[in-house]
Amino acid sequence: MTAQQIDPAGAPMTADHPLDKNELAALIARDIPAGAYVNLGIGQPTLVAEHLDPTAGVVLHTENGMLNMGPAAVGDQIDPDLTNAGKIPVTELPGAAYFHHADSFAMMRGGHLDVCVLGAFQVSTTGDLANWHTGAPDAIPAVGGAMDLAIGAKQVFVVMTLFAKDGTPKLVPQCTYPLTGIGCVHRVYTDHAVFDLGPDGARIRETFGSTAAELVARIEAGTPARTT
Amino acid sequence: MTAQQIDPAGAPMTADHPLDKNELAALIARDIPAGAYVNLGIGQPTLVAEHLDPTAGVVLHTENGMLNMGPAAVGDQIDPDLTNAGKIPVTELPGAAYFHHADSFAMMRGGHLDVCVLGAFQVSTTGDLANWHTGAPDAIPAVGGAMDLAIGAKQVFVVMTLFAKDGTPKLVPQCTYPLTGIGCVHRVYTDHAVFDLGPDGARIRETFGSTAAELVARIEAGTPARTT
Amino acid sequence: MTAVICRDTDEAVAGTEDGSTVLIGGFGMAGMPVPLIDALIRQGATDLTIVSNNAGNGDTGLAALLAAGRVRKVVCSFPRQSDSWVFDGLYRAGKIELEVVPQGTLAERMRTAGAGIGGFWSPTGVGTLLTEGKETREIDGRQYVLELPLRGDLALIGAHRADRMGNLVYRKTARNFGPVMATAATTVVAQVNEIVETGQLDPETVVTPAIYVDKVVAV
Amino acid sequence: MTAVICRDTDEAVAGTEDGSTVLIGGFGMAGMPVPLIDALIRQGATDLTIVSNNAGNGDTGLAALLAAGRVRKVVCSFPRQSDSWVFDGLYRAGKIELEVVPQGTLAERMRTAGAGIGGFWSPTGVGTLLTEGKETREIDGRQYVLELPLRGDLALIGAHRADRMGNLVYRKTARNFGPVMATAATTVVAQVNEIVETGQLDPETVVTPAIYVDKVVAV
Repeated sequence: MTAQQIDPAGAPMTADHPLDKNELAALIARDIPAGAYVNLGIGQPTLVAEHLDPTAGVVLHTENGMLNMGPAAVGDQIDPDLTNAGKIPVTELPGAAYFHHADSFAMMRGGHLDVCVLGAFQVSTTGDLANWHTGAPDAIPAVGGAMDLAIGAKQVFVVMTLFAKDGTPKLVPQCTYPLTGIGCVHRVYTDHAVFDLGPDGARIRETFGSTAAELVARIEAGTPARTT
Repeated sequence: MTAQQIDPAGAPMTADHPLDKNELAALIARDIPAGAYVNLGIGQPTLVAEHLDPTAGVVLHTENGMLNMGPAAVGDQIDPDLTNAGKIPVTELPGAAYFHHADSFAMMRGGHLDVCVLGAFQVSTTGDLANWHTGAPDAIPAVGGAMDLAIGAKQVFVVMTLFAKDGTPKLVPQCTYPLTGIGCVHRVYTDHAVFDLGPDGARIRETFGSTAAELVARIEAGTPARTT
Repeated sequence: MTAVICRDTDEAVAGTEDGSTVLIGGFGMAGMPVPLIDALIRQGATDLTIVSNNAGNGDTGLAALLAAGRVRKVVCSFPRQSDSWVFDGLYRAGKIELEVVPQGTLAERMRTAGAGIGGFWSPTGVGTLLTEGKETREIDGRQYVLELPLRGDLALIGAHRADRMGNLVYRKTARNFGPVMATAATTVVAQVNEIVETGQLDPETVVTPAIYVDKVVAV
Repeated sequence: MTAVICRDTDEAVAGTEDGSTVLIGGFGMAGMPVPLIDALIRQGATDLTIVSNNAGNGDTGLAALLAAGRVRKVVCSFPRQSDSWVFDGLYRAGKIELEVVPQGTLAERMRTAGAGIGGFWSPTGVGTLLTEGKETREIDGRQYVLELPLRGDLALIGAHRADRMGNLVYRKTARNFGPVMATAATTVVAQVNEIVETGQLDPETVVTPAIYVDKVVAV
């Protein structure tokens, strides 16, 4: 990976430590505009909901056919007919609307959601996303709505750790895992830094616990030489 | 037009006079199966509704977005938000449903209507339909839902006079008016006879006031020689 | 972003630019947003392309917009009606362009735009004047023609009731093109008979979710 | 033709032929017509292709149909779940075929079938394994892949309430695939919690008009 692909220019260190999942979720929540229509995918991204300002009027979409989804249902609120995309019982807020799957995905594919937040195995510096399949020969492939979300929302945010457990960076020159979408990710939130992505590569927005130069060096050290 | 194109074989004369519009509408109503979903187009075909057996449960569709349309509205029933495809105020029957235009035409295009009844300028013996445009140079073209209905319903019936005012037949070897759809008409109800159409040409089902042989002769006499 | 509740129809159509493509709901007068069209006339935008099922009735609404000389082109399924004298006159005088689109194709092309689809293969109009020059192909033994998305810069629609977020419900056959046009335009303005508090509409019955609606005005 | 009200689920699925393609509604267990699937197991049809969002949960419903060896192929968006052990075992043993389709493409391919459209150009999955071998084209500067209609011989769906004609309303997110599948199959069977007299459902709120429904059974 070359300096052209990750541009650290001027990125400030805004926290003195790498962020944990909740801190990252709070950071993403802060960046979602008031009144935005947002899909939070499945798993870690759903944490963002807990950090949204309830007065900001952010409206959550769930791809199984609902707008204005409320928090997880507890106790008597649990209704088997009301779940989120992760099949977890949820609640409805005033102003909710239900619709069928073709309408829900027309909404996604048609670019009507302002933001979606997804997890990822890998993201390329030009915004390619790999988050549905490890490529392992014995893995059972399963995509759900990931590909529709990746190419549909106006802004696609990824939240992930910057490094895999073995230390290799997950922000890569080129994804080695099977792709979910090409050039579709606009911003990546990681424990060590936030990156803006585009056709010309990545730009660091802010870092947590390292300087931008230290991070770039660590990413380059962990990235295998390009075979092209 | 040749004998191969209109086959009179065995067609009985079932009335001793040409049928008027109401008699034709009654005939069509008789041929619509109980419980069928039916679109009656605009103009003359809508007369059929008055002859349907109310106990047969035939359900009328109007392309502007309704199933189970009732009779024309009168007096206090008139509601500007409830019209048929001809923009005439109508009523709703129990079991009605409203839907938007894309859904209404998906229903039509998708082959879910059992029968539609349309008027025509010309129909070819192989089922081509011309009913939207006279082709006159100063005519303002206007198609509405005619092309969608023509290709969408399981059975497309046409109701028309067999001869134009100048005596030329409207059942023709090849339409000279601009087409609405190709090979889409299954049956033509006219004042003089009912014809079944198909890729091999027309077959007379029954005649009114003439024998089949007389009719074929009259059609052939009025049809210009083919230019092919 | 959540819909803006406008004070009046003038605020609702403010900022419409010359040369815009405007989707106008309604089938005949049912669902036709006449007050919004009147405001568009006052607003003054010109050189418009209008997409609507018809090309104006009588002398009001869309017909008045045409009569005011603001419309370059009409895309519709059925311009010719007993009371379409304004359009008829302009057309015969060569003062307006006309693109006739089969009614279902008109609706589906707008749905396609709203659904992020690049185009669809339609069986409607194959072999007719209205699809001349369009690409065709056989799929599974049937002939189809390629139809492309139809988008608007602005949609003006008439609905029955809105909540303050912008969720919409319609009334009877006045629903017609509204829900489809709401998905297909950059800015969507809905006139309604009544605005209710958010939470007052049954979520099962919302036809146009607020995500599609930018401005709402009660008339 | 107007829907038949069935005495029980066995009557509702009677006549299902071996080799059928069966669309099964539901997203997880919400809207999943378990009693109809149980009846299909009793009915005995085999060599089935199942189209559903998932590939069975736990040991009941679709999972039980798979376990009974009746399914040749599953077309779905998300087979792998924490409780999809029946499917996982069959798949790893090479005893079942799998076609993974992006969730929105799955829904839209069925809508396309129901809407009489020959195919559509989708931006979803372009450049990924799931569209390998499919025709692509650029339209207006963006890449699309051709997706074809997906039809069923039979659809089994779960709705909330039906009237005696077969009009359906759903409940909350259990609506999911039901309305789309109802348009895309030759025979559509709906299980509902309640059957009401015709005229008891508000015509503005009917989600699946009776024209799409062949058989209804209360469970």
